Amino acid sequence: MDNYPVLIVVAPLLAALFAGLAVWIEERLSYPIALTGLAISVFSAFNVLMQVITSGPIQYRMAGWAPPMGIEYRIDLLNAMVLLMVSGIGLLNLVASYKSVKQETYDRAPSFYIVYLLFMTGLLGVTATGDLFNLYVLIEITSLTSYAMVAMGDRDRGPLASLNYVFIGVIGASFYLLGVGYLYMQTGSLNMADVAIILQSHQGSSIVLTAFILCIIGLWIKMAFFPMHVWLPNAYSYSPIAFARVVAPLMTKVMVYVMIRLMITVFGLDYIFKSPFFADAVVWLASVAIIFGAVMALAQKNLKKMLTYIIVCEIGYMVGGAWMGNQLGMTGAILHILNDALMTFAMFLAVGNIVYKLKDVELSNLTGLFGKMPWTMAGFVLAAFSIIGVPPTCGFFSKWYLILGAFEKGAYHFAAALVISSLICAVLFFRVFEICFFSPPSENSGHKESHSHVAMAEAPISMLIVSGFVSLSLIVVGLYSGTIVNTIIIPFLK
Amino acid sequence: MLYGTADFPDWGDPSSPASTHLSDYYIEKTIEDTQVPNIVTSVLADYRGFDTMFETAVIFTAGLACFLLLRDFRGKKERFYRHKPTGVILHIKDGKKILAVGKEFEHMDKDWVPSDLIIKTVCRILIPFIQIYAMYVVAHGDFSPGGGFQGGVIFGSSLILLAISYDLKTLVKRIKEKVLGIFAALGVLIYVGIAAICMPMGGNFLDYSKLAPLVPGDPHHVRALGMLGVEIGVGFAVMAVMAIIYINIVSEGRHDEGL
Amino acid sequence: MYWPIDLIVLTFVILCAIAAISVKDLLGTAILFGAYSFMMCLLWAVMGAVDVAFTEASVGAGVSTVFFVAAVFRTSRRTKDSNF
Amino acid sequence: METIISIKPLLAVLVSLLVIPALISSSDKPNVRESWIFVAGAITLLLILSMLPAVLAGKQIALTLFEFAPGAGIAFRVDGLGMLFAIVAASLYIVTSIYSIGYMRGLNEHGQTRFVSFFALAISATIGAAFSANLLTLYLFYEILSLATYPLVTHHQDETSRIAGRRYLTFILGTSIALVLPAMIYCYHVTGTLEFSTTGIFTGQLSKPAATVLLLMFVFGFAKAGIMPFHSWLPAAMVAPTPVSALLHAVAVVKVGVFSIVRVMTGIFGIDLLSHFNLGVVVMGIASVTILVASCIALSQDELKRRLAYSTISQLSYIVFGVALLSPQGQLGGVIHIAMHAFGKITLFFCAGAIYVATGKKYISQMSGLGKKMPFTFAALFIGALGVIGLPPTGGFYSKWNLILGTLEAQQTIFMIVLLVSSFLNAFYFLPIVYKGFFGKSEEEDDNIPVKIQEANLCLVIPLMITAGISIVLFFYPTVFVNLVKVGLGI
Amino acid sequence: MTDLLPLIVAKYNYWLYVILMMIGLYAMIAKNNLIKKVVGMNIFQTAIILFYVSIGYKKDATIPIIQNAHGGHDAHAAVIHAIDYINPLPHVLMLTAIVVSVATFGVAMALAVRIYQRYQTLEEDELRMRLSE
Repeated sequence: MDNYPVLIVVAPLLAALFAGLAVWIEERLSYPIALTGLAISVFSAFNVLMQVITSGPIQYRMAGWAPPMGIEYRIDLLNAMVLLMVSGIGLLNLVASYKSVKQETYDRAPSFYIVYLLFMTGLLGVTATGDLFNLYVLIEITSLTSYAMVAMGDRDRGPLASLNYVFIGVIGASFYLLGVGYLYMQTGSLNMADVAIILQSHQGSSIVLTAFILCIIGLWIKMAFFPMHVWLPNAYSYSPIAFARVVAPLMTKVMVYVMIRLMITVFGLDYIFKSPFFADAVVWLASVAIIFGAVMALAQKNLKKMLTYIIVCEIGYMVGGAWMGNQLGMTGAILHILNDALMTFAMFLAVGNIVYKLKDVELSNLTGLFGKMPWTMAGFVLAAFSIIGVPPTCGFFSKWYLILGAFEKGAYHFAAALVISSLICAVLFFRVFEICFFSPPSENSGHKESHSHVAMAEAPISMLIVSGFVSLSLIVVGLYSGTIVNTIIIPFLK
Repeated sequence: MLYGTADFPDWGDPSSPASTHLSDYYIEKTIEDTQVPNIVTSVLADYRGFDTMFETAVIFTAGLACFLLLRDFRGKKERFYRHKPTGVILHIKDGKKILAVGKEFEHMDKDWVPSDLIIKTVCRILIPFIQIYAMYVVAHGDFSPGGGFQGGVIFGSSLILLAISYDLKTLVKRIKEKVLGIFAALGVLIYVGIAAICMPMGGNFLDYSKLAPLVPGDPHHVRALGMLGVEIGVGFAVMAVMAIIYINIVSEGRHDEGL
Repeated sequence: MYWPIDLIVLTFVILCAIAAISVKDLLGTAILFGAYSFMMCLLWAVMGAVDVAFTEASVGAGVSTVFFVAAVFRTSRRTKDSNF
Repeated sequence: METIISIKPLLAVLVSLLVIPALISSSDKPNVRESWIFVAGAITLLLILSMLPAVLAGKQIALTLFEFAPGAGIAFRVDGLGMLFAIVAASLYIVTSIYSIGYMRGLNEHGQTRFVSFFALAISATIGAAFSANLLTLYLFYEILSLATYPLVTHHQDETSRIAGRRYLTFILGTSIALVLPAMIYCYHVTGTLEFSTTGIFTGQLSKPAATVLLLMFVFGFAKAGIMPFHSWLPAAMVAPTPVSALLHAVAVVKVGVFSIVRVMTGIFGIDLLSHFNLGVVVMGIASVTILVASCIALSQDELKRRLAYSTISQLSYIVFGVALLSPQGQLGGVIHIAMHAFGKITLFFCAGAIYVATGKKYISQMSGLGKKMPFTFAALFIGALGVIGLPPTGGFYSKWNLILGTLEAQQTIFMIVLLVSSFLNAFYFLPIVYKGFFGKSEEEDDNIPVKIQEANLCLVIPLMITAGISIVLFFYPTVFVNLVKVGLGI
Repeated sequence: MTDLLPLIVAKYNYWLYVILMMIGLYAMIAKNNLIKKVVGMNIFQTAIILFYVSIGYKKDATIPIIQNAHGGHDAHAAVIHAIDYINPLPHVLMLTAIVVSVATFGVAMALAVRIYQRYQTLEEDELRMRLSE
């Protein structure tokens, strides 16, 4: 069937609408509908990826209009990979979320699924589209859904965090829109490929430069790149865990994808790296972002907050890698999109399990958790290792490419920042492990016997299975990262 | 930003790149391709129909978001009733007691202003006209300014006007929350559905021209009809969502009293 | 179109914008905001963007203002903002 | 050199890993669990031994699993050095398992399943490190080993072990991320490969300062080798149960560190490059300082395990020292010390554990007269001490002898003096323990009552007898190991 | 000045959109009241819409609705010159943008109501004090 590209995006949308209708008939229907929608999406994404690998990029014309007139989906290797990743994570999270949604959102579970599906639609659409304005609309869908979700989370802090997120999100999206406006003014087109061709003859124009800066700044705000990151920690840590699990790994990563897409497909790397000054400055900023994120994470007392700062730090990795201006750095950045999404997802799955049982993830409450929830903690440990960059988890391999890229460019400060952040992450996570590994001090005053009395209290099996699956996939993806690089990233960059 | 303006083409310059590349095609080919004279509508619903579909989804999301954020099923504990013949106001603090509302008693808001007969009457007359106008805007979007979105907003406003001129309960009683919800989802579904039906018909997503076997009449008009269909969908969705947002904001999600 | 009309409307737009964010009474803001939207809609009509103008008229000057008033009704009218 | 593609190296690594689920599932049945360990240990050892003839014949056994970039991936290659190390680790694993049953049950420790599981993981990582074909694989197993031993070190889960664990990880993980990782990636950046080769991977891309910095990053980065100033995790880690100290901190963990340094010096830099830049002396200097300082500190320690720990630090540097001599004799002496020291030191640790289990005594000053109660243990202690000091009739003598010959060969007389002085120091801190044990008087001892023999249980005594025995055997028959080293280093 | 004046005259719409945007941005950053901020946000968005609409404008052109085309096919006969009609594409885009902005506005208002329910204030400094309590 030729319609797979659009099915990836439309299936969740349709599912959302059907779920919206079904709610009024039978509330319980919404969950299976959501599952079906995302499953179709994953299936299509998988088919598209296979098709792209075997026979090159796919173009899909909406309404059958030729590209610059109508909207076009142009799916190449990068898209296809990110699509599969996004839809896969969305589906897995949905599987894992059944219980926690029930627990966290009480009577609103069906609405949660609808918003969730719309969010997935937005992310998938952002990834698939080949049209600059369509991208904006889809970014807005993701944003609106995440505003709603964030506000649904923590009853006290959620709405305020959400409103701040609205402000910043609107500024980011508007900057992007403005940049697109500038581009449109210069080229008269909105199709990425078409714009790219026309831009070839406008290299020196100040409009293009402004457009570029505006788009990139808009996206940086959306991806929470330092110093535009202020909204992220609050927004993510106050949202319901079932949503945090999917927004944390995907939202920022998809925005990084968009940035890379704009850099490579629309503006062209030659244009961007013509003057090395700007790129150098960005790499420096990325280094600062990495260190800042890591240090701020170190200062947190709440596990969720801590992780959100790690996301800020990871964004620095990807932005820095993408702006390295060489193939190795870009490879690292793209690989890290995949890896970071997976490891953040694994991490939040584990945290989700903990939240499900403990309600509260202040670090001081986590004592003795290895005894209580050994399987969850196993997943947590694997994810943490991946974030630290311990081989053979996937985090190591993207870091490898990033550092190689930094060496090639001579950006030793970036390499140093990566190493230092790894060290800080190691400190960070081992502090958590330590707290979880050792029993609370009060029990400890007894004798050794007290250790063995920690009762197991694991999360529901559905959550555990997903968590275990994703955590193991960290290793598998790590081991096969050579294959991923050789079949997807290198051919894409060539 | 100001730096960028220096290189701008002059304002209103017909030969600026923005006005020559794509738009020429749209302007010159619209009639031929779609039989719709309002170029904006044709671009909106056909060439770039995919955008508009998501735009509708955005609206749907907004409605859903307001519902999620504010909807409060608990209801208020205090209630106010007014005894019509005497004008005596009853303040019931126990949430469980419910007076039969009918000839003798009527619901009353806490900050109650005696309803004004003039306003009520004017609105009662006006609302149907507004609604008819809204439908006209939706239907005539192909030929004149307007379309599903504007029509939907106008229809939604007429509902809001009803709520303001009478009181919120009147609106909620006439159009159940459930109906609004179904309308919102159904509206988007009409759009996506029409678009999706094109796929099994052998076309790409949104390719209305493939719908020809399904629609009676002149096959040349099929694109125009497709657009009309999706505009109606948009109208439904927008109308319902506007009402949902208003009701939820004004009553803090309790659907009992408002402006 | 005449550029003077354009210019006058533009001036009004900016005045309304500044006024909307600087008055102390939020209901006043609501009204000024409606006026701003309406001016904007005029401006677009002048520029020939009839569809956009129509939309802005129904949305910005209509529904948005109603939402605004509804929200103010449920919160408070007061602001502590000084003029600038 | 002929290369055989075989899955055996992978299997040897995986066996211990795969047995972990079995261990966990049989956590309620200690006997079943323990038998699983022996099965795994035996299979591992058999697999390794089955590769021995081929390796001795000068062949290499290789297997590439994943290659994520040219020259960097997960690949195994068994050569002489790796074989030597793997045999030592695998054989001692079995012995230690017997010992740990006795020890853990004797003390009724908690969390035994966790303990044995991570133990198996650690062994798997050790063997993986031994069989690594490139620096990346080595680094991978090095890290796994660091992480797997953390729960072992902090096994008691009390405040002391928390602090010890923190220090352990800070040093080991910190240095490996901060120093080894960048150095390794830089090597790859320069050469495009990380494959070990006997001639080194650099072909003139490095200047002397760069080479020096890189080498130092590696030498200090592999902090498991305990080169000062990154040594202090080792004494701290002695809070762990004794089997852990014995196998891991006398054999597996620390030897992986040293082994990594040896690999980097011989396989990445290559002897030629090192001697060309005259870098051997730099490393030797660092190693000598560690040897002497650690020996002196050991003298002042009263807790037996801590004394052993400092002794280990000093002995590890012998190995680095030997390889840094860059002369065949010195390298032979250094590398063979991996094996010789392992058997000697593990015996000593076993003894320390046995004494603790039997009498609850940790401090040397409390041990006078204990030799009469525990004659077997103290006899083994004596043999182990001889081995570490390097006196006949133990294998230790063989390595020391070769080291001294090496210094002569390389005409580094000063460093020969270092070796001799340190041997004296070794003797000073070990022999008094034995002497006091046999001839000293304990406070509660009464001359009139004949001393009853109060050995620890059999599970503890047998292993230490075995290792002591092997120590002696190695003096007479070191041929296998010597050949392995010769094959491995191509000398 | 002689160069600048025509420049300003030719492009004043673009300059004004920048001014409006700055007003919006200023309100979003500096205002203390959350509802004011929302207003600022809306001004910010409309400024961008103004920008787009300005791009589409053509001098001496008419609204993008094709005249005398009610018959359908016979419109083929009439030749349509692109120069006679204002560029429709920005209008389309801005319709979508307006919809997005009203959606965001609605959600923001709902959030404001929620915040007020919880904290009884919409002033940022008071909220901050409440949070730090």
